Amino acid sequence: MKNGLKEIFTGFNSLVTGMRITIGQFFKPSVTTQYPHETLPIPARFRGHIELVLDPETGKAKCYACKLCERACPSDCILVDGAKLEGAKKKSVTEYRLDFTKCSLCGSCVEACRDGAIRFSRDYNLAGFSKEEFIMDLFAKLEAEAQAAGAPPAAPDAPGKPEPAAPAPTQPPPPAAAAPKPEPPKMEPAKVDAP
Amino acid sequence: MNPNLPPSIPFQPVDYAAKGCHFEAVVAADKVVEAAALLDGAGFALDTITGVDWMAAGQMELIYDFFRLEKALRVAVRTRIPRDNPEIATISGVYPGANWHERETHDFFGIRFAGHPDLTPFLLPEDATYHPLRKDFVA
Amino acid sequence: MTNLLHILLAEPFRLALALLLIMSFVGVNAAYLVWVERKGAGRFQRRPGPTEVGYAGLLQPVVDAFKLLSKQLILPTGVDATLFRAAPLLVMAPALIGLAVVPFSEKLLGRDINVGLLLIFALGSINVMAIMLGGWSSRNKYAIISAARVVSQNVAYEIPTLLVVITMIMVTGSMDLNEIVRQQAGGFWRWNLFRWDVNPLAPATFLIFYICMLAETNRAPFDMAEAESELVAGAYTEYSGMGFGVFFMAEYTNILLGCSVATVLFLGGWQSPVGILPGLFWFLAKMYFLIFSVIWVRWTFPRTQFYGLLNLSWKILIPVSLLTLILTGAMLKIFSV
Amino acid sequence: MSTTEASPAETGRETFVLNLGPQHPATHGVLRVKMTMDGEYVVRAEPVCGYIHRMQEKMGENRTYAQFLPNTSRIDYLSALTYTHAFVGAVERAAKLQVPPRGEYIRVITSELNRISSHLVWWGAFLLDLGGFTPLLYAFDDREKILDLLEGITGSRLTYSYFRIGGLYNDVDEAFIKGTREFVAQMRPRLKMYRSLVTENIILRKRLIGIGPVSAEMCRKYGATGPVIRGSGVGYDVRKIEPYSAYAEFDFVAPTFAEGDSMARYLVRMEEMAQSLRIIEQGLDKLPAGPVMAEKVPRVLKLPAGDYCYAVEAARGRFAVRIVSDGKEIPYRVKLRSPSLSNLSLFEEASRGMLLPDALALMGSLDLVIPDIDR
Repeated sequence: MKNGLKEIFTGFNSLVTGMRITIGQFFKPSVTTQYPHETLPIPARFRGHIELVLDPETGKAKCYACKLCERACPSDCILVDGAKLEGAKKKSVTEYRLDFTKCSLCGSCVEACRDGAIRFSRDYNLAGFSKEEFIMDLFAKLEAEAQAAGAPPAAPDAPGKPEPAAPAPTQPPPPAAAAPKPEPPKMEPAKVDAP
Repeated sequence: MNPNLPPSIPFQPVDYAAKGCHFEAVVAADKVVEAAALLDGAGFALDTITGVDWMAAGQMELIYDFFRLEKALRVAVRTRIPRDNPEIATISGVYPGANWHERETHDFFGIRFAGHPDLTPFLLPEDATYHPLRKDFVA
Repeated sequence: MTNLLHILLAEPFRLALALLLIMSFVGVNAAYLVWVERKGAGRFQRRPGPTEVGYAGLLQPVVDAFKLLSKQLILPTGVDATLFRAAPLLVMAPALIGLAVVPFSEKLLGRDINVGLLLIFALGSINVMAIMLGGWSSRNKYAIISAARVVSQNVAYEIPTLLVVITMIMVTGSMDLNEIVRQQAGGFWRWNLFRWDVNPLAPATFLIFYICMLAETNRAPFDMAEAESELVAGAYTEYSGMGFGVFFMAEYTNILLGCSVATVLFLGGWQSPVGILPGLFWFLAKMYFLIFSVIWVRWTFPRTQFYGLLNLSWKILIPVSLLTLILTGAMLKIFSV
Repeated sequence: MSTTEASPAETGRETFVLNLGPQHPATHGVLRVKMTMDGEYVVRAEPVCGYIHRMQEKMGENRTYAQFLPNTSRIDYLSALTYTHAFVGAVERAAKLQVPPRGEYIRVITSELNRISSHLVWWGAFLLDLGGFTPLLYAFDDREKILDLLEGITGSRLTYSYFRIGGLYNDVDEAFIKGTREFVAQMRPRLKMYRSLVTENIILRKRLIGIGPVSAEMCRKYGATGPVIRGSGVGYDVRKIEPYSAYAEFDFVAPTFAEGDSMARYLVRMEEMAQSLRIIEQGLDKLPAGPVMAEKVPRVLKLPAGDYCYAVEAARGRFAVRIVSDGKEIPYRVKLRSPSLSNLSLFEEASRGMLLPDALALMGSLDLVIPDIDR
């Protein structure tokens, strides 16, 4: 009987405590972010899908098609091809396709790259109507970016020139409202010789 | 020899730092149930059952892992059975927890566990007739 | 003009008008209680709740209603079609009728009958049977388990509810809701909640009534019948569109009715505690405060087990309510004769 | 097993089969439990697994050690780091790689953060099973802070792939250390709040105390580990019994409760969160300087032939990896010993004769992650 009464008392007390806690939370500001009206900052090391890096000196891709990324990829989703241009010492990339449908965003490719020729993009709003839209032609995308940036001439006076197209991975992201995502370039379904 | 181990199983010490296991015993396939019962009596818990397909040698290996709950003592019991007729007695009578591990091993390797209560596919689809971890498996 | 008004306010027009008003009130009320519930849940969980449709999501109930109305009413194969269709209506009707006798203010009530309380509790049990019918006729295992639970739950809360109500009838000497309210005039210390003189355990009586009301309306923490983590949606599993919508409306209507009765019985109904503002305002204020507390409780506690409710009922609620009944009887005998 | 199942003819009572899942709110994923019921009493509950089986072990035989690494984050997605830890641990053991102390410390700190986040998800989801919705969102609020911290250093919120064979993907930054300290300071009062809001709540106590008892012997027979066995009075914790990584240098206890009921398992996890906070704090205090990656990790890694085990204490119990190598670049066999599978395997026996809601409370208290069972 005594224990029973004690249990009733402590039990009731625990209920009152619970209600006191929730009403306390009721009057505190909410902790959520109203996406898509507002967005959170993307951390510097964010692992998005990959993209090629533009060499600011040449206005071309840094990548010279060594295929290390292709080999590092656990899912066989990267296809790189390169050719040796006339008069060039190294090969340069002519085709770079990412089959994003298979990519697991592990980042092995970026890690494998020795010259920082690929990096993580900051795209995360990826949506599409067909599978083919996610077979990304990164080379064409880079070319388009270079074009859009006004095909920078090999500027001799640009050691400290900021990168024109996309913010460097270490910079904070642009304010969400200011940068609506550009329409992804139309891509043909790539002929990836996947197994 | 470690005093916690049943003496009738031929346990050999293993370098823990290099292998992650303290003792190992290779036994004949028909001694596995006996070994499991002895280990059960000695207070071991069942860790897992691993199958390995040694196709070149024409054998299937089964590794039964056990561990003690109150101290670092991991032992493995290994046995090999012919690959063309992989059959071995179940230890699910000793360790009920072996039921699922054996079903899984049956799924993956096609090893039949004689006396197992229910060898229907566990992780594979219910109509699966293939055994994907066999080395000659082609998807 | 006055003649017309007299005709309109005479029976049976008055009753028809009252029912019409109640139905529209209940409809809007249920829709916006969903909004309040969602907003409230949001606040309790530190998130904003609905925000997208209209200002602060205020049009959300409208959109939801349209959605529910536009959905097909699916009649699953093998259900008992008559019972399956009748169940939502049977759930809704008693609550609506019950509201007809609730005095929203001194003048604003559907019908002033002297056994209003009896009417409400007599019809109140139909709603349990209707949920059971819905679950039973659905031909769904979850729904049938839920149907069984509703009835077993009923055994738990009905007895303490009635014991408490009898206590209150003894205190007030009336079953006329308006009369009960009139007796509580003159400040909040005159509310039945604080009638220590005749019922020394009055707050406990209120608490028991409140708990039973939660159980009666199948609200958390006593929502075992719809227990979404066990029984998917319980008795409502097979209902689609407005069939489901009516069950939902009935739930809120029952809460409304339960809180109204609690307001009338314990919190002085439309009586103003401080003497200003009209009675309707005070009634609604008290009732909505109670409804808010129901929401508050829901978003605070986990669900009980049904044997938990039975234990609570038979080991605590029934003995305590019997005790109050006897005490009240004794007090009345000693002091008021 | 089937022999103990009481047939309707014996009891004179009719039973029916209730399918819980594969899509059911209580199973948290695609697990199906085929329940033979007598009214609301469970006669037999048979879990049917394999709905998200991905054959991770076969994938392991098809790719290099480094390439398999991202997969380990995807087995138990709630405690991805500990799973990666077991795999890289096994490879390092075989390749005789010595991870620098800073690397090991960061592994411990991040693993413990991961454990807290995993327990928070369990806590919220468990309360959801019990019909309380609000705690889930409080738990997710706190978990969000952990995910932000881990995302800051790993770049990913769930499938971290942060550990590398021989060390870490990259070093932690000052922001992480500062943020983690802040998190630890914030989390302690939150745990107190959880205790008054939920743990002491009479409804919860009535639902958990004495419900779903699992004996230590049953745990041993089924190989159940982690909070399940620690809730049955056995202090088995891989971090204590077979200390790996830098755990031997930390002062913490493996909380044990003897009752064996759902409440004991609940309390173990709640207490574990507090202990993890202690470990994280110590780790940050003692964090050594230096590199995070072992020197001379070969680009093409070939393990000497043989077989290698490595076990860690994941959030759900003992997770062990066994790698059988034949000396090539890709493993010959990768065995993943998942704790959830062993923990779930006792459900059939433990749930017999229980009421449906209690059986679901028991299942929730086992803390299942279905991809971990199905692999």
